[in-house]
Amino acid sequence: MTPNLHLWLIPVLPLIGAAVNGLLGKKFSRQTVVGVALAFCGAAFAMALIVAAKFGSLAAPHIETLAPWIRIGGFEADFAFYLDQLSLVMLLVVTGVGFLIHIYSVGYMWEEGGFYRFFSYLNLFMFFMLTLVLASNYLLMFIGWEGVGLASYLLIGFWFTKDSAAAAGKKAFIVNRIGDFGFLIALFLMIKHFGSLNFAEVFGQVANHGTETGLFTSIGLLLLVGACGKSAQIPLYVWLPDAMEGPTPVSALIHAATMVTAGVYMVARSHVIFNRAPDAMMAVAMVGALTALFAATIGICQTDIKKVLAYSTISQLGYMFLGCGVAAYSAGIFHLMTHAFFKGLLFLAAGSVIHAVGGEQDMRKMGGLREKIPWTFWTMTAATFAIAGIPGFAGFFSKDEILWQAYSSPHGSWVYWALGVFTALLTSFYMFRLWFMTFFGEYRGEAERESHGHDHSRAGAPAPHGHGGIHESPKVMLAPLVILAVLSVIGGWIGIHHHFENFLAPVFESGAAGHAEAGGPETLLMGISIAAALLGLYLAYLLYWKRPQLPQQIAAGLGGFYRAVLNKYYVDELYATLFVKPLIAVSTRVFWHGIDQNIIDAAVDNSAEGAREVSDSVRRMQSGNLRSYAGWIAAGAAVVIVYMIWMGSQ
Amino acid sequence: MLHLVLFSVFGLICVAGAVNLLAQRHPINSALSLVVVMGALSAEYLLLGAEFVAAVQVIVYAGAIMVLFVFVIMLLNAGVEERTGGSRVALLFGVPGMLIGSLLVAWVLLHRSGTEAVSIGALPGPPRIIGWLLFHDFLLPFEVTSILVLIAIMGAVVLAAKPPSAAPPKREG
Amino acid sequence: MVPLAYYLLLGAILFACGVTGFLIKRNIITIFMSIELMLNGVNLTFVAFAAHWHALSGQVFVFFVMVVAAAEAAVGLAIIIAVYRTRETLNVDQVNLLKL
Amino acid sequence: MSIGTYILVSVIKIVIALFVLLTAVAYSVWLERKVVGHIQNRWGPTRVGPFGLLQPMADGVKFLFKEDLTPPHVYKPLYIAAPMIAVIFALTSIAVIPIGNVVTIAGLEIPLQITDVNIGLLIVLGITSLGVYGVALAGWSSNSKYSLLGGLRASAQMVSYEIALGLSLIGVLIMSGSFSLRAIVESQGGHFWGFIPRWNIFTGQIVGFFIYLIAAYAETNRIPFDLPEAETELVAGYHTEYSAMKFAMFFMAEYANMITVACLATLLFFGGWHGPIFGPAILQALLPVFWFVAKVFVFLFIYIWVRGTLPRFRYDQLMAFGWKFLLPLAIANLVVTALVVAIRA
Repeated sequence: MTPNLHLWLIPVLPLIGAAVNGLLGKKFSRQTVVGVALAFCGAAFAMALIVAAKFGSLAAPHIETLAPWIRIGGFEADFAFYLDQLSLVMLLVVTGVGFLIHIYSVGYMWEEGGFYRFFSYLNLFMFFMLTLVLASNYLLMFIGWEGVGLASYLLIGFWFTKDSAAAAGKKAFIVNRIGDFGFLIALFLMIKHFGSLNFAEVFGQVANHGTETGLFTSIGLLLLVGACGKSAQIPLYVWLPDAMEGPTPVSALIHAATMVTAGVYMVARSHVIFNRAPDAMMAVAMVGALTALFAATIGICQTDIKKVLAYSTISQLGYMFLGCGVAAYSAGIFHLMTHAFFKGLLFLAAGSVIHAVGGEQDMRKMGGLREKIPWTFWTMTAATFAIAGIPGFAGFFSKDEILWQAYSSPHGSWVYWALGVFTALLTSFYMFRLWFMTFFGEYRGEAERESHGHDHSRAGAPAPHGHGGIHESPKVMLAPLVILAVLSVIGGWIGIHHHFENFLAPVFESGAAGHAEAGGPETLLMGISIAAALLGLYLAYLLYWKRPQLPQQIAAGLGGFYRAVLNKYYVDELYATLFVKPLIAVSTRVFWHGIDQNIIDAAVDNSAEGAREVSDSVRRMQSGNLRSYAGWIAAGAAVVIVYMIWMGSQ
Repeated sequence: MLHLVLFSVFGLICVAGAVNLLAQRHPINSALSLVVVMGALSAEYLLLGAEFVAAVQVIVYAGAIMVLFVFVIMLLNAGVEERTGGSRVALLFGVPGMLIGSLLVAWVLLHRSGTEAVSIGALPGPPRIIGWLLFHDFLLPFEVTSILVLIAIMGAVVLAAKPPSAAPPKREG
Repeated sequence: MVPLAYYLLLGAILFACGVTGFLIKRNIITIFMSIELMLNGVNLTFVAFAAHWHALSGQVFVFFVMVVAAAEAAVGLAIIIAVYRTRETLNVDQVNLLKL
Repeated sequence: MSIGTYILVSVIKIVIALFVLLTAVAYSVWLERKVVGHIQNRWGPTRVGPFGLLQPMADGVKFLFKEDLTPPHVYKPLYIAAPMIAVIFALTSIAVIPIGNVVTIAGLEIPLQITDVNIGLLIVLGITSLGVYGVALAGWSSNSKYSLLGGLRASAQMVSYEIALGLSLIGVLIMSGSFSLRAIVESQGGHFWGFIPRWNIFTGQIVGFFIYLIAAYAETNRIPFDLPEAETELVAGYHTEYSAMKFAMFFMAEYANMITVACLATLLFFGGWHGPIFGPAILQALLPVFWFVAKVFVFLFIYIWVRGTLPRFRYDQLMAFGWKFLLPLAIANLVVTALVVAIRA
């Protein structure tokens, strides 16, 4: 008899918070809203910690069924929760980082309208994300998957009066739908071939199947499509940079730390299938590697601090996919975790910077902030070092693990490794570029604004503060920064001696021991990646500290290529030309004018018209005269009697 | 023989009353004809042995429901029926339909149903057993009917009560 | 000894008279009374069948019919009073606004 | 008993009953005038015969010979039929009322009752409920506003109080378990502890009795419920336009109804003909009848007494009292009785 951990409470607690704030929050004071939101989110975190504490004594995987959901014939999908090492890690990351970001949001959003709405959405997101993570079957996972998309849509469009925010929300939703389409078809395939969506049953059947490439490859590729949508990989990454229209804590929580990693989690969860579909796996690795490189190059030229971080996120997600693609799932998850720490921190710190300079997001108008906001500076520094892969910081361990696996894994190759290292160089470069531009040199913004709002104030929704000038953020925002900074530093240490990998080993059924003694090449490769990171640091130092006029010269020298990179390779324009415009044209001509107006509307109109014409002739029956009605009834009764007698005489 | 005579006498009274109901132009005469029909029917029930039904028929139908009709006729001071242009539908379809229907039913009753006779006082319906049936086999219908009556009472009160605003009744064209 | 069919026939005649009354009478109260006549015709068949089949349920049904008739009379007469109050007529041929 | 004897005995009983009833009606009018006279500190009739005992005869003769006026604009068929309806239904109900035990005369067992049917009580109720037609039709057919108001009042009042009346009787029915009046009386035989008679009024139906009495006063249009004929408001109510023998019929109907009500009260609540029986055989045969008549007389006296004492209700008070007080009380009485009987069973 396994103990009942009441896993269902973990997702449901934030749901209650969301419901309370969403339904009643309008009447609440801000303090009450905060109390409700933090209490339920914190309770979920506490539950997660309790579960983690008891985890050692459990037989993993631990499955708890709350209630039956769909039971049709042999097909069963229940409200059931699945706890193993993988979901435990995700659970802790989601609740922990989520809780910190909730705290941060209190300070960040305090002045905003729709305060209760924000926290209601945030809690709703937590509910769906936890459902996704804890689901014991693909269908429930899909609910969470769709739900986080919904929460993401709502939060990107939080300032829905702003056109760009509303458009970004729609874009995120629609692009995600394309991915969900692939995911859904994968689910249908599973139902058709395995008759179930429960992880245990599906994986059990897959394991017995041996290598049947066709089916598994299609399922794997379709799952990859889904993951690409959710995790912003090529070709479906375009929504993520736009999603920065949302409030910064949202960017941190949803579009950096948790939701976008759902794709990675899903691929890792489905590793049984991918392991038997080498082609699909190769696709994962290639998508990951290319996305990492591609997004990193764009990141170099961005000037919006949040956009840089957004492309950096895409790039880092590419790393995770690369890790999964070479069957180094635990490395991918490891990077997922450390990334959640340092990227969450980067966004929060960026939010703090934006907060400090009064809503400005353009790095060219910052500079020299080191002295003025020291807490933000130091935490940001920790995160930058972590993402750049400076040894000792969290990012180093996880990224290095991925690079090593990319080279050494049976599925890997030196090409992946080379791309990875080059990307690491670029990452280091653009992160330090951000660092130097923001914190060093002279302040280039307008001097001492009288009042400032947040990042949306440009859209004409100013939220004036009573105090002017560049200033440090309140403590409630700094505390999460500090905690995450500590985690960004030490979070990677659990990867030393493959502790983390060994912890996850039961899930991924892979022997971690094989890598332990391969000391020689690993050290060499590690050295190269460290060198790449340091080179990036040096280049950034050279270009943005020592000789600030140099970037313009280089840009001028590169000419067209620079413009292409600055404009994100014209991908959005390409998509607009290739897909959006034809789609709109087809929809307008065929579906709207053709089918909707000429067939559907016409059918409705004509049937209405026909009904009216028939009624015109029949309505004389309804004369309003009681006795006429009685006459009709009598005549009808006579017909019935005649019929019955006739039938009886047969 | 006696049975048949009694049946015929009361049956004729019934039919005469019913026809008189149709023939009379003043509603109060029709109402009294209906009372006569009900009284005669009560006698028919007695012939069938349903003494309790007969008594209740007199008390409820003749003694209460029809009093209500008479009361309303008096209250509204209903006069002789007007001869207005009737409904052609009622005459063209209704009456022939009714005639066809009744003739067919009569034909079927006389030719198709067996010739089993019902003896006088065939099935005594003592109140005790009827009450037992009502409160055991028909308990649910009984309770539902009681709710129906309650609703009807409230509905009647609401409908017949004068509207609170003592506005004069609207005269519509 | 009277054949069952006679009782049924009597009931049918009463019912037919009721229907006819509904069709030809103009006074709304008389029309209402025609309905009562129909109900009475039906009641007679109930009692006759009860005697024929030796099942007292038939008589029980008569009580239900009576109760429903009483409820119907109460509500119906109230409606008639309400109609009379607004239309000042009892002639159904003139109460014909509900059309088209 | 052969069919011939049966018919003969029945006819004799009917003749006797009618004669007794009509005489009783006539003399209850005399009684009323006399008693009310004394209550009002007058003598009442004294001129015709000793103590005015021949006054009813004189009244009858007068009614017979007065001109029978028929006002114009009345609806004649019903105007003529209404008093007949009233008096016929009033007199008919006596048919099922037993006035004593079964007696043996000339070897024939003869019940002192015109006919004993096992739904006797229901028949009485049915016939009295039809009696309202006489009043209502009289009011309507007279084509006079006073009459019409009287008729309207009568029909509404009688329909309303009939419910309370019926419900108050059901308590008795539950106790005795029969609709037959004879069986009901027989169920009240015997005594508690040797001296308290086992009448229904002493076995828990005292509330039912008073409900019955009040509702019955309303049913018979007697003070304090004589709204249909309230002379201060409506001249004479439904019989304003009547004169001579037709008026006399209404009078007879009213007093016959009073007697019926008194008989029913006696039968249902006061043990009918039960009372101390003693003496020789002939006395033993006659005493039950005596007790019955004595009890009925007491009730008639109370009727008159109430008339001489109480004022008249207002119409809305009458309705409110009937629906809001009497009816719930009757229902409560019914429920309690049913519970007690069910628990005892």
